[in-house]
Amino acid sequence: MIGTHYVYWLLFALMMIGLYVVISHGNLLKKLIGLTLFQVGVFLFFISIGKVDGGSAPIVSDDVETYSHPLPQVLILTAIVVGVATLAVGLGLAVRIFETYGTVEEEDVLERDTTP
Amino acid sequence: MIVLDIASVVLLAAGALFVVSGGVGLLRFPDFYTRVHAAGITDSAGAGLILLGLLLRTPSWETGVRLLVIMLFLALTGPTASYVLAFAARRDGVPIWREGDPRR
Amino acid sequence: MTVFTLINISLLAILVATALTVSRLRALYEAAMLSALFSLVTACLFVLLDAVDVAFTEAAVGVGISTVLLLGGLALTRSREAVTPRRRRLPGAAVAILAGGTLVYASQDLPAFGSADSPVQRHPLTDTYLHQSQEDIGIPNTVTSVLASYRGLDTLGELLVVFTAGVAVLALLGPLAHPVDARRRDDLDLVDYRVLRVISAMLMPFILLFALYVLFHGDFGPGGGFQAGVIFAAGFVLYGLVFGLDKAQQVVPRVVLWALIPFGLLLYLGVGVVNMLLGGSFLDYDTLSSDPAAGQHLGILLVESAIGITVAAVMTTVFFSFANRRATR
Amino acid sequence: MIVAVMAALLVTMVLALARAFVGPGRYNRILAINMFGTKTVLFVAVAGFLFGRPEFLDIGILYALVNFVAVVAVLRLTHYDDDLADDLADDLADDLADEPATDGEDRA
Repeated sequence: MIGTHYVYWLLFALMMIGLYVVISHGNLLKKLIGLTLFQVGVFLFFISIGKVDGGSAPIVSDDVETYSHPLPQVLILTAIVVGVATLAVGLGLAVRIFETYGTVEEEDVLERDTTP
Repeated sequence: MIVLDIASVVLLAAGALFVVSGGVGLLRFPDFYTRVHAAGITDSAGAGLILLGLLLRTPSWETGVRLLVIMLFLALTGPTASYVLAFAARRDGVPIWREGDPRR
Repeated sequence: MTVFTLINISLLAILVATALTVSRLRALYEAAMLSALFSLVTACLFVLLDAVDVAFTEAAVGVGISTVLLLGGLALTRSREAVTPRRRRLPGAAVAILAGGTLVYASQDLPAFGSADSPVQRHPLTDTYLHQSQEDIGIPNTVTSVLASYRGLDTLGELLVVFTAGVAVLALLGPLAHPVDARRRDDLDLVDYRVLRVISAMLMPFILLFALYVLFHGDFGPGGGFQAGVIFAAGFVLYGLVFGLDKAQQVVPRVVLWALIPFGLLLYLGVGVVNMLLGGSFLDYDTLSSDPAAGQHLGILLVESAIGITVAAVMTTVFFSFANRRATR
Repeated sequence: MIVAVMAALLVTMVLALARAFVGPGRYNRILAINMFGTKTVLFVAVAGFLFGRPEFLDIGILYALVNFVAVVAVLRLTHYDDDLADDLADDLADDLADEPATDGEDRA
């Protein structure tokens, strides 16, 4: 079990570190960094499922027999670019929140909203 | 062919030695400026020797060209980055270590 | 223990250690720098796991773009995080442990890592993508053929998301978002660094040439529209960082960039519509030429170029929006 | 031989990583990250030869380039940090206010 599943477990640990940062930390920018960590864990998980022992990159060549699966790679390739695009939107929102409230700490923002 | 193999092994070994010693230096040297020197060694000498060693083993000329391009890029960007970093650190007043100071 | 396993474990350990450190650092500039290191390690792992195209994208995006954006965002806000109070740690830790435990429990049903007879590998599509594609489309890089041809509609959707994100950032931070304050800050142009300027000026043509090479070589090796677009953007970012925003915006005026954002998307849609007009179905490139394989080549080239244009324009616009915000605030 | 080079690279990566974690300060970290970046270039090159498909060296070219962009970005964008003094004062206030409430283990 350990010999065959260690990759998945380490990647789950990575995802959970990201999830913890997203939930526990109050700073909006730190949350975005945590989201990136989580995201990378998911990306690596997808790619590791497509990997074959002794396989090679799915670029066809005469002297290669086994290839890893190309489909997860396609999905993740586009997801990475979409990920950075959403990161940019998140950062834009954080910057606007800072300009309006003078802080990017979640609790301070909430406090400002609830006290008239 | 055997000459090429031996030359390649020698170059790779020398490169690996430079890389590791630079890494140790990065960790052990007392201040930022000396560490720039250690990191510079791995970027220029270490990387250059390893890439040269690999160049002697290339199966095709296309791979060789790519290795040469990587060497060119590293030779341009590595020293520039070291220089700019040291320059900026000096301007920001990162202190210089002298004999007898504590490590930082 | 094979060599592969050892390298894999070391890289994964480095990755988890970096993630832990990033999560504990309260100085956010440092955290952002370490996240650049994080994505370098990720890219290495992608190479190791045979995903060369993904490694290409991750390196360009993770190090070249998202680090720059994070640093730019931090420069506009606070770069120091408040201490996380204890009462907030518990819920996060509880959720993380519960979710992690569930995942580990569920992972017992996963096929062994690297096994060749897992459902993923045995699915009939695998054969289609790896072998049939050589006759259908005839390009060696199966990732490109799946991305641009077999799953062209999916990729169109992804491009639409990138487009929307670009528009959203423009709406949030662009010049229309709020009236520009006339007081300009002194732009710190790295002017003192002559070596840096000379070297960057020397590198610029190579970067753009390399981006074009990546775009057109995507059929045969790692590369394609997404990667090329991001490399173009990284080139412009470097130019803007070294020579100042004003100069960068003289080279690529904002209006041109704004026009290019929808242009790529429309080109992609246009290829699909032309296919329909020629009697095929949407994004069926066979119709573009009398020889289906040649049609596929042409279609993939057009679509990849369209992706490259939109991605490059969006990424550059986003960077300029953040940087301009700083200059005018 | 190539395996030995790979081992040397991994060891160096760990050493650079330690420096990036310890710091102190931005410059030490960015130096370590820059060095880590060149090691990844070499990693890609060596891994290509190790696993028998050295034709994917394009990635190495990209790493060399992007690494440079990251260094320039850090220098340029953190120079902007003219409220560094402000930050430090703030940090001190944080420490004073929160020290009793936290166990201090989250300050890496």
